[in-house]
Amino acid sequence: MDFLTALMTIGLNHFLVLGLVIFGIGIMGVFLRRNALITLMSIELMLNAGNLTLLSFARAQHDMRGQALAFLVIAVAAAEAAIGLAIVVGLFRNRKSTDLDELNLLRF
Amino acid sequence: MTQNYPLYLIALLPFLGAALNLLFGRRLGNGIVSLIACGAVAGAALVATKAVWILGHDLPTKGMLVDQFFEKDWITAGDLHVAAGLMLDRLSAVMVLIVTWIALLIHIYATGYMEHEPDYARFFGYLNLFTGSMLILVLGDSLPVTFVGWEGVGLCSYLLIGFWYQEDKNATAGRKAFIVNRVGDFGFLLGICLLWTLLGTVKYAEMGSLLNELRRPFWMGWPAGYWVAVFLFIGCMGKSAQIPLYVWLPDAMAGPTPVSALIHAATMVTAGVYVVARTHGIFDITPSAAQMLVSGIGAITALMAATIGIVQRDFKKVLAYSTVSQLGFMFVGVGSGAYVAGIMHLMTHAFFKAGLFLGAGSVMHAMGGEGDITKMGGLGKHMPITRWTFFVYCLAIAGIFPFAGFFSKDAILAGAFASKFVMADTANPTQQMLINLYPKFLWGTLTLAAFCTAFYMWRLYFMVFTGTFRGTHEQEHHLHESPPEMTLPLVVLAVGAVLSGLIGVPAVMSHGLPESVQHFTGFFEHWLVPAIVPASPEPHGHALEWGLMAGATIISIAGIGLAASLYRGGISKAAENVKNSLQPVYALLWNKYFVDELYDLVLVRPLKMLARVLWRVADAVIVDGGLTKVGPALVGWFGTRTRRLQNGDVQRYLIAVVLGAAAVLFLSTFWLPYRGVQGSITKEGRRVNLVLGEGKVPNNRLVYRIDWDGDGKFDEENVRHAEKGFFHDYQNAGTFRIVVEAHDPDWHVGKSSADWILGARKPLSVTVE
Amino acid sequence: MSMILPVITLLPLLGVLLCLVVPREEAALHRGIGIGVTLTAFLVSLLVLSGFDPATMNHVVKWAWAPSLGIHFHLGIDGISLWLVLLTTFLMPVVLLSTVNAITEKVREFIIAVLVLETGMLGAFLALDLFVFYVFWEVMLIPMYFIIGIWGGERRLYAAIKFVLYTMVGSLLMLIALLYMYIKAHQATGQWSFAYDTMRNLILTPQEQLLCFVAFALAFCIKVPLFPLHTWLPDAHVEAPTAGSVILASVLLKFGSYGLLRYAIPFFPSAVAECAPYMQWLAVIGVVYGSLVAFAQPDIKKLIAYSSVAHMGFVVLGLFMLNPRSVNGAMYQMLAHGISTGGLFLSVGVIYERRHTRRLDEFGGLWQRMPYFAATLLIFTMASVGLPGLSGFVGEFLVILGTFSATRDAIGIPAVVEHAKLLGAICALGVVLGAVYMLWLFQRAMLGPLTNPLNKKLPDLTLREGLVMLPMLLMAFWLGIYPSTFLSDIDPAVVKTLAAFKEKNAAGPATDAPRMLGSTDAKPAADGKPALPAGHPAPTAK
Amino acid sequence: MTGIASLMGSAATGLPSLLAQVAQAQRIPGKIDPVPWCPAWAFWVLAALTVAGALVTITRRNLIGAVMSLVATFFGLASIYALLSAHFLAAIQVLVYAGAIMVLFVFVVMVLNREEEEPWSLRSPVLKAFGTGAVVYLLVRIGELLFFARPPLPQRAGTPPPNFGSVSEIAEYFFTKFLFPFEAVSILLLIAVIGAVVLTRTVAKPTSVHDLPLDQQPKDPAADEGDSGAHAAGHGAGGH
Repeated sequence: MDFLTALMTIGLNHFLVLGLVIFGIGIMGVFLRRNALITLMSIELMLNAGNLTLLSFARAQHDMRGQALAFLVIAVAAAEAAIGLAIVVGLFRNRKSTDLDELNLLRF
Repeated sequence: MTQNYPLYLIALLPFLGAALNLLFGRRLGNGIVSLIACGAVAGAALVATKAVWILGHDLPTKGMLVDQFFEKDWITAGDLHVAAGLMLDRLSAVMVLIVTWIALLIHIYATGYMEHEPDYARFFGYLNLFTGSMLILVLGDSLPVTFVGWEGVGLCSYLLIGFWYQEDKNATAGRKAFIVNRVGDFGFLLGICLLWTLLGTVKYAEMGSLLNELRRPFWMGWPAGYWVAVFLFIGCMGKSAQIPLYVWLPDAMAGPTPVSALIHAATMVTAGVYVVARTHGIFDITPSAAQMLVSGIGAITALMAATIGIVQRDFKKVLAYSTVSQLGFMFVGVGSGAYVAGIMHLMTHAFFKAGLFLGAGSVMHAMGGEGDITKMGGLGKHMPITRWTFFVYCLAIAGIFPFAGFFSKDAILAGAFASKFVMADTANPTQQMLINLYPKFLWGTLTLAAFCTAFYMWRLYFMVFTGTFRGTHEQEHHLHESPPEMTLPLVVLAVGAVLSGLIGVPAVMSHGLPESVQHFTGFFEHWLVPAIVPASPEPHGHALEWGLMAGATIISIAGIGLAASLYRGGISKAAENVKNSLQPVYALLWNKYFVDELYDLVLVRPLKMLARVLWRVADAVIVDGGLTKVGPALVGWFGTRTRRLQNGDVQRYLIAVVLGAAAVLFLSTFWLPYRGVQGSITKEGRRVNLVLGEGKVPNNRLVYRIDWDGDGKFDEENVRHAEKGFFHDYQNAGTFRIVVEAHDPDWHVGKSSADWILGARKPLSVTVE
Repeated sequence: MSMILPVITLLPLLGVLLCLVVPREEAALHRGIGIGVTLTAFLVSLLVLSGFDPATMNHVVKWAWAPSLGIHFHLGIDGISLWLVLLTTFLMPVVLLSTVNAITEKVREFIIAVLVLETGMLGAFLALDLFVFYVFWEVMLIPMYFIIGIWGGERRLYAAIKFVLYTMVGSLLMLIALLYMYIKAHQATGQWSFAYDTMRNLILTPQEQLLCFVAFALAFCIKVPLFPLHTWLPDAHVEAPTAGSVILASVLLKFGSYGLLRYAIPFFPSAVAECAPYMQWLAVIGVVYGSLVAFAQPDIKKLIAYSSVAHMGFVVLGLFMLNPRSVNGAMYQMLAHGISTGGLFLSVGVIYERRHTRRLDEFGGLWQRMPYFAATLLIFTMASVGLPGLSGFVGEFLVILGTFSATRDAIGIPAVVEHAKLLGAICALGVVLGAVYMLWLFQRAMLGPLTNPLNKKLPDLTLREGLVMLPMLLMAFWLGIYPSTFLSDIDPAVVKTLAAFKEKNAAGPATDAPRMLGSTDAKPAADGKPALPAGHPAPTAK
Repeated sequence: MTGIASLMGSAATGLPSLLAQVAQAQRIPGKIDPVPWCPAWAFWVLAALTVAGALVTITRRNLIGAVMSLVATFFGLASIYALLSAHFLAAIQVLVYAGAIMVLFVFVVMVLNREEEEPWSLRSPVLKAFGTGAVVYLLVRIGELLFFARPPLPQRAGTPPPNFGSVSEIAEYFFTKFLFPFEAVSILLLIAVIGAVVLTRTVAKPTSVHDLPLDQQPKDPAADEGDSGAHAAGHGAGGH
């Protein structure tokens, strides 16, 4: 079985690596962009990458607990998005900006 | 032979009186206060007399009355037991009688003298407290118990000197007395400690049999006993005002005059003499360095204080220096082995010096508190009782036959003259000569001091009681004889000053008298010798003894004559002329040899300065600064540098997390092969064993390629590390470079020992023969 | 099983609960609760004395607390802790009574703080389990922090934080050492235990002993405080309210010396042998230095604080001379210092309440206005100076004598007695200096002319203040006149402690692994076989 | 220590060469499950969609564009969930994420209505470059480990049972074993709702004078009489 075959025989490894890649993109989104909204979206990306990993292992183990956990993660992500957006709105109201580079009131 | 007797009553009665007067005295009237005070002391005196009677009558010479007033020991700590015990033997009997009866007289005197004092009760409370403490001092059966009284009288002295505390001067004088005495107590305390260390007991009765222990050499070539004696004597110097700790006594005259009479003349200041006599076994130990020290200090103090006394103008100052001087006499007595003479002088001195002070009090009472003798004169006609009793005291202190001072002083002079000091190294002729001359030196110094004594006492007498009055009219108008409660003690003491010497007449004088009379005239000696203290040294030959007596008397009369010629009928022109012609000497004496100034310069000021420097510099800057500034400064320095990492930039935090994760991954995966290419080589002939990873790399984790001969081609490929490592048998001798490549198949990281970046700590190579 | 000890330890906590249910405004009621509870605790604590055997632990209780970790609520009392416990319970009602006028703000909180403090102090004195000891040790810290920080003077926060930081530095090191010993004891016995007896019988190697001793000693010496670690004390004393100063001086400082005697010295004989000379020298330096610095102080409280440094120097010196006389003296000095310095602080509180200043130059000639107060202050001054017949003398005398005569006892450590005579002499010099500064204080405050017009109307002691002073005065006399009451309980315990120390020292330090005292004896057993398993290195017995 | 120092040195200089080394890897993954989970094309297409969507999300200057591409990513992910037999979750993903949450994002973007001048955060660029490198390194190395895992990652053979991932299966968990977290999450959501309200409310109109800044509070307490009822009631709650 050569490398190509391995590449095309879809299994657990593929999904995990995909999750990893999405997670990495999320991280880079958080620290490379200056807009708070993009940062929030990147966080959603990372959460989804985690979910993908959970579901992959659930599929591999035939275990529903992974899916249940992923469900909880979605709920948490929803709460996080609500609060995060509220904060962004509040920030914008006060500072007229969502620019993370300018939010330096508490910064040394 | 001991007998139990409730001796505690003697000390307890005055204490009770003190407690009553101090706690409730302000509510009681003066009459009740004086009744309590005098009654307590009178009770103590009666109990004491009864006890002494029992002691003298029922018990043998060495017998003593004892009393353990607590059931348990006073202090118990490990092997240290200090009993709260009192004892009355013939030596303490003398002291107890002196203390109680003279205290009683002075209490009575004080009821008159302090009549108008608002703090009447407090005064008598202190006075009773003092009497009780003094009795503890003389009755204590061990050094610590004595020390309790010793400190107690020090406290009372402090309180009474500063009795009129509203004046800072008095308070300062009291403090000075206490602190100087504390310096002495430092020595006393160390003496007690050293004695206990050496003997394991501090009880007088148990000490005698152990004294041989003290003969062992201890420190700086001197025997242990010498050091005990020196330490104890430092205490005595403080309490009995000897050089160099005498400075407090003249200042102590700031207290009320009865206090000066009781504490600073008759009783407390003689405690040092008592302690030396009490512990004479320690001072007697040969070589007699301790004795030489005691008598030498005493002689020099006697002369120095007497010379200062010559020029003083304050009535009580003159008497104070006289006291210091007389205490010096006593120390020469006890220091040269003439204990009987020393103790007897203590007794006679208690009579006449208490009387002198009370007389001074009487005079100052009449003068409205004025103490400057240049402002007095001609008082004799206004206050005859005071004058004539004072006359008797002056004769007694000058040592005129047959007054008490004659016998006691003469005994001291004779004892000093005849004393023998023994030193360890007698081979040195110069030293031996000096030692032989030492008694003569003592005698000479004392004789000179006696001359001065006679002179200044009679100068005082003439200036005060004869001539014409030199004070203001108002004062002259006010002059009167003192009330009977003041004159009565004066008369009683005067009788004592005349008669008390008669129980200590030298044998050479009583020779040939009837047996019963001899028994009386030698009573004092028989009372103390030989059971309590050793016999005094006596000059060889009656002629010499008579000669010494005559010499002393002539000297005294010469002093009186000189005083009379200069001061009879007021301060004569001649006296002024002498003063002017000897101006530098006068200034020196007038300023008391500048000793106070010297102490101030050498001790007090440096100490104050040191205290300030320690506080402001050592404590505030170095110690406190060191701990509270340097530590926080380090933390602050670290914090200001590291808080940049915690700057609140979340993006940066995330980068830090990612970088950290990457670093952990990088280092952990890289480290393993790196360790894996390090190894140790052992040889067995031509077989070379190679252990890689040094136990830090898990077996079977890495795969290796090994080039054993350094030719660039790997001899072994894809091998794993076994328990014992690798081995290779070389075919021929030589030095070979070994190259190892470690590979982590999981993380796909490889490392070679030839790698220039991460080479092994030392290149692997082997030399085989 | 006698319940006295847990009762007196936890009774103040009951008082705290009572205080919590009483409305905040009822200040008088709170005071009443405080005094009532502490007084009850004092009376109950007196029951300890019946049938007391000083050489063993009395009234022992041992309740499981966290048995899987070897932690037991284990209390007991012997001759060493007896009088310190009674001193604590005795002082608390007195102190609370003294605060009636001084503390008028946040009374409830103050009473609660004092009650919690009492629980902490009693627990720490009584603990026979080192974990319990550490818990109570830290419990003490917090109320004291609040007492200084809330009811204190102007720089109270600085002083409170300094106090806490100093104490914490030491106690955290002690905790580390404690845990280390806990682990080592497990290695030696196979059981997890914080019990005092286990720890005392545990023998470590010399290096381990040294490190653990330094950690313990640092904690205790900061508390004492020993010479270079003392600077928190003047600040804390000056800023603390009167009650805080009294508790601090009378009881809290004693934990340092108590800890040294109870824990640091018996646990680590080989380290003590090594460190004792240094401790001795620091102690005598503290005596002289404290006295000299006290002499320069313009502030009465600061002066007394530095005098505490000097007095506690005596205590530490006495402890590290390691002979029964000096250790007895140290114990006695602890009690005496508690009474005399406590009394001095109470006296300062009296004039501070009247004048709101503690500067010496503000006073002078107060005797004329306040004779009873002057007498009280004089007695405490003299007790502090060490006048025989008052509390200070016996302790100082025993310490000096014990130091001077240390060579008489073969404790087995020559280094301890090397400079005994010199140390004793310097220490005796401290007695002289003590008189210098205390009399100076007394003269500046009480004697001389009454010049300051503000002082001309000062009232003398009130009845309440008299009630506060009276027990202290009686104790000062009792301690001075009849020390047997106290020494007869202290002495057997001290002798036993020193004998145990000597035995442990003679057994020698462990060579490599920790062992228990007596468990691996190098001597062959009765049947002639060696008690050690083969190959085990024999301990180097001296 | 020298070892660590040299390691550090090589970390700086040798990072590119290391990456190159990894890229050259010719390795065979561990034992692969003979039954593929899904057709290769389906995975690769969806994976490409998802990754592309994620990349676009974080690189778009236009916020609406970013949100839209994120929606696309979530759709792709939902499909991948379906490939993983998580049908219910796939539906939830579409409903909650692509629907609710993303609508919220769109709303916020619209409300704020703000174009960025410079999309990239330019503070400490060097650090960010290093961070990016580190992420890439981590991705590559961890991906390598995951993909070529040896021994293979543990998994159960065969396809999951038919009702795997169904609503009833998940419900079974949530009403038995996972009841507590389920309730906890519901409370969390409630808190989030309240929190969002509190955070976004306007305090433009204070209900009490005490809500005003100090310098604007009326000096005379009598002037406040008319508002005292609102004062008492509204002091704690504040909001509308």
